[in-house]
Amino acid sequence: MSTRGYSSDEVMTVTAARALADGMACFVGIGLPSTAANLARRTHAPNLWLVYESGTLGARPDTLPLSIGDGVLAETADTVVSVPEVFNYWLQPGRIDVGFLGAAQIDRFANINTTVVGDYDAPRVRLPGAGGAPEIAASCREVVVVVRQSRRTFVAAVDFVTSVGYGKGPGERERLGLRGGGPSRVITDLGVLEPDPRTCELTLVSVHPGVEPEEVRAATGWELAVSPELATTPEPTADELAVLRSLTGR
Amino acid sequence: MSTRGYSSDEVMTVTAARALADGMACFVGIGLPSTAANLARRTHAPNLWLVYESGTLGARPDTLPLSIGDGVLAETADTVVSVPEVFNYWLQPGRIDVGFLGAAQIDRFANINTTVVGDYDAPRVRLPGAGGAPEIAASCREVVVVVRQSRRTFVAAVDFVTSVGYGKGPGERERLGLRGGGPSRVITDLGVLEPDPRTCELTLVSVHPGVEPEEVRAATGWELAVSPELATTPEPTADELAVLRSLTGR
Amino acid sequence: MIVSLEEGVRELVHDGDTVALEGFTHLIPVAAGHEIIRQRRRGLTLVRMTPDIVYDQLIGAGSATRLVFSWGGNPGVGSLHRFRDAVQNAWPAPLEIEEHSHAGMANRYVAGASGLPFAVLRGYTGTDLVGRTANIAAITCPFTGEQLTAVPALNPDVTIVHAQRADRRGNVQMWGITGVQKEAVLAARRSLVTVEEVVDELEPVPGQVLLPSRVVTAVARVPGGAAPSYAHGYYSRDNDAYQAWDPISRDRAAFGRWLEREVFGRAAAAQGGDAAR
Amino acid sequence: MIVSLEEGVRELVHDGDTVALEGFTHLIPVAAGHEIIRQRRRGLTLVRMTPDIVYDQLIGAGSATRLVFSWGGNPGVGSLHRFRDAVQNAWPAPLEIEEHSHAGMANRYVAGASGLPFAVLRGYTGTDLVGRTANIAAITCPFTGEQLTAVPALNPDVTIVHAQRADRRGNVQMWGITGVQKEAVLAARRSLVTVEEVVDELEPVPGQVLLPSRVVTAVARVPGGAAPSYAHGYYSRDNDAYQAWDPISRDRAAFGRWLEREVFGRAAAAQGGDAAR
Repeated sequence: MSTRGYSSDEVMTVTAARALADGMACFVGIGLPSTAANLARRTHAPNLWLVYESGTLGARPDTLPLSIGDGVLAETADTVVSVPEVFNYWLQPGRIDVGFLGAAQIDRFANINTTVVGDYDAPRVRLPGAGGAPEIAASCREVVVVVRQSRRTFVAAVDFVTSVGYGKGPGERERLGLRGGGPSRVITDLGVLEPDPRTCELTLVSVHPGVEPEEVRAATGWELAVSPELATTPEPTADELAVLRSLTGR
Repeated sequence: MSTRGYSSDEVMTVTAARALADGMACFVGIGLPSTAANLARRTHAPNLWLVYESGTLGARPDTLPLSIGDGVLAETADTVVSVPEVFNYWLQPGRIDVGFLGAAQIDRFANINTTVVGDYDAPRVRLPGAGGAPEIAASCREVVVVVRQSRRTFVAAVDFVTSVGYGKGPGERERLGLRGGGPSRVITDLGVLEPDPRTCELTLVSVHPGVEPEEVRAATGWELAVSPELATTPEPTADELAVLRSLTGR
Repeated sequence: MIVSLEEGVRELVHDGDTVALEGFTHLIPVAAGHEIIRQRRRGLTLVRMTPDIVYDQLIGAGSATRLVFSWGGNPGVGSLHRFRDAVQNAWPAPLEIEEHSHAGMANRYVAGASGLPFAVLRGYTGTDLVGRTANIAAITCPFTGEQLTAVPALNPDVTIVHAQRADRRGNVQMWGITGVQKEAVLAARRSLVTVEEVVDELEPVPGQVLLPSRVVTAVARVPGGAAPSYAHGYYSRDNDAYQAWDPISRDRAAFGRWLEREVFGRAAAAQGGDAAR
Repeated sequence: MIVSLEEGVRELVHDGDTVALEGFTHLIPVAAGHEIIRQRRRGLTLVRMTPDIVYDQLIGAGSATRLVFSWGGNPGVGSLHRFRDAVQNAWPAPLEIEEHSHAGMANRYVAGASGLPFAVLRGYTGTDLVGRTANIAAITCPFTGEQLTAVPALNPDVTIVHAQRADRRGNVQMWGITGVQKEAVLAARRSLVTVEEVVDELEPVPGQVLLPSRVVTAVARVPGGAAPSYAHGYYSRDNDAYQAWDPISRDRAAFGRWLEREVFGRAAAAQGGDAAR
């Protein structure tokens, strides 16, 4: 908790929640994305339609689920469908507005690695793997990545492309035939990055209150571009912080 | 109703019912097949597992359904699944022991036509079409055809192959990659025909009580082979007739 | 979201559209079919696995120029004579047909619902259905080399189904035999659902299919809108009406009189409810 | 049909088998996994979309030589350290892995359940998963020319799932989040279902999946058999147990002590019920 009255994780989560407009269909991973999505639903987006890969459509959990398959998701959902159905009938045809993803590594073109650090056949760190992420990244109208920023995580090129952002740059999503729009922003504990419309390279567009652009550049494993219109992230409101803390039990 | 105390349709239906062993999974079309299957379930095969293409698995109708989608089927079933599921998860993988089919035309190799009489593009009679029959004929372990016998129906070659029996003869099902065994018998109001194990040609193996082989040959549009061990169909029992009549309301 | 039947058909069904009115014996959207006739839509491609008497009526009324189907009959009775007359005699207009098996049609809807261009099945092999349409093709398994059959996705411009209930937000609930309706709605660009009731809360029912409101374009309250088919938990199938259809269907003049009396002679609201009720 | 857990595993799971213990956070067949360890099965190919702590335990115990999966972690906690140790250090034995996305694995089960050799999806394109296994291939739509992805069917030798209830004939009923269990059972050559209760009649429940007895090889009554995961309507997830697994999993010696105490130190019957209860 900084002297500002909120932590860097809190401003990250609040900023991620604000990325969700009311009425959107949102494919939610567990952890930071789930917290942000549920915060949005409790504040400005009461009709946010949450889809979890366990098959719960329209879940309205009253407590924060601890896994993507919590009972509270099934109990509060409009309906529960099978796992094949959530992927085939809901994600694949492009019915989801926004996918929320995390990352172990992310590179300058917003490609995501959650598979291995190091060589695939002799990994330094074996990570959990793909899960739903490759098709979330491919099929949602847009993707929002929520991840803490450091040189370990923000690397020039990921060791393994688990989920495609903009591949090697402009035009690659189209060449691959990916139908979703790709990552629209990356929200970290330091600021917000967006792909440059021309180069697709992640560019710092906003720093959180009290964060210097140099801090963000230092936490990035490539020469991070900074937007000429660099903004400062609006502070979390008291209401947002209160709801967030009631959710996380802090 | 003959002087024998039962009609030719009744002996046909009773004989068809006897083709079903207890515990079998049976894919049932409406009409004669459904009557026969439900008769079997009420007599010697109480654990016959009836599957209707409407998605009712394990239906135990207390009255004879009038269509393949009657409410009584849903109410008495073990479970009701979607139409894609009944075809993809139940029929296609070969989980059904016996398929019961009718026919508008059937030929010497037990190919079935329910599509058109005459030329496809200028039909003399436009029939309902394929429905579930092509895949029932392809995928069930065996197929039993129940159809009234006449020269109009029993033709040397069908005008349109809606459902494959033995195609043009021995080895054709294997060449086509069909996994089910094909028609094991054709039960009519005159007798029972079975494919010759060598030639695959339908052969008269049994005549119903009081029916002469010549009558059957006269009702067949090709030179019908007659088994050297031609049998006479066992008569319907009083119990079978009583149950059948209670089902059909006669 | 909640509209009258007249408004729903007017807004969502256009001349020349590909329209699926689905239902597998149960929950057939008959009132909606009659409203399409009443609004004199033309040039429709009608799609359905099991076209029955309401499709016979649409074809006889001249609404359709094309039919995509797998089994066209009067269930438990016999043939569809308006369908026959169109195919055999081009009356009242030529009817182009594309026919499949049930397994093929069901998988075409599944592909449509899944955002895929085609589906794979074991089907059609050796039948004369192959070659009758460009919409059946061979496909080879890239792992085993085995040859199977591919059919293209079906994506109707509009799918119409009937259901037991909807809530005021447009979530739809059906149960009993639910056929291929979920896939047909998910595959469509637009959807219209007629329902027996609009309720505040959809109490869960065993065996239910729930269509979330975001895949439902409009809901119209039409009590009895599936008759003479049935709505599980509401009313039974009117088997006599299916029997009675046979002589009407066999005769062009009798059909014409039926059409004037039962369809054009009635307002949409008289055949079921509307939003105001 | 109704057997003890010990008997079910003995009869249905053999050395070298391909075994899927499925469950998506909910209804994970943990007791059955422990019984496999207790019976010292070897050379298994373990299959599961979401291998979690019971797979970590099976791997650490040396039951598996191969893992086919899409996400291997301790949900809500972090990584699986026995799995990591096997992949990174070949301890206690080398573990060959084949990894997919969830969408790919789900469709592999669907193909397996459908009697098809492969499934088609929009997936994997552009990722480094392509090329890591021969089990991802390109396929071209015969109608549109579009290129998509094919994955081969999964047909385990045996699938094991946990469910709320079975009746005495072996029909199985589960509800809540039912994941990919239906497909995993239908795809398998044999199946073993552990249940909370065996009842005379299965009262229908909204959202239920019913597995007809003819696709269920054996049922074992194992109350609590999904713990520390949960059984909707019976008991909740023991989140503390998932947290507690992390330090045990990180340390080979701690894991060894856990294994002796919690698995080998108990009889099958002590971990759940048996047929006699």
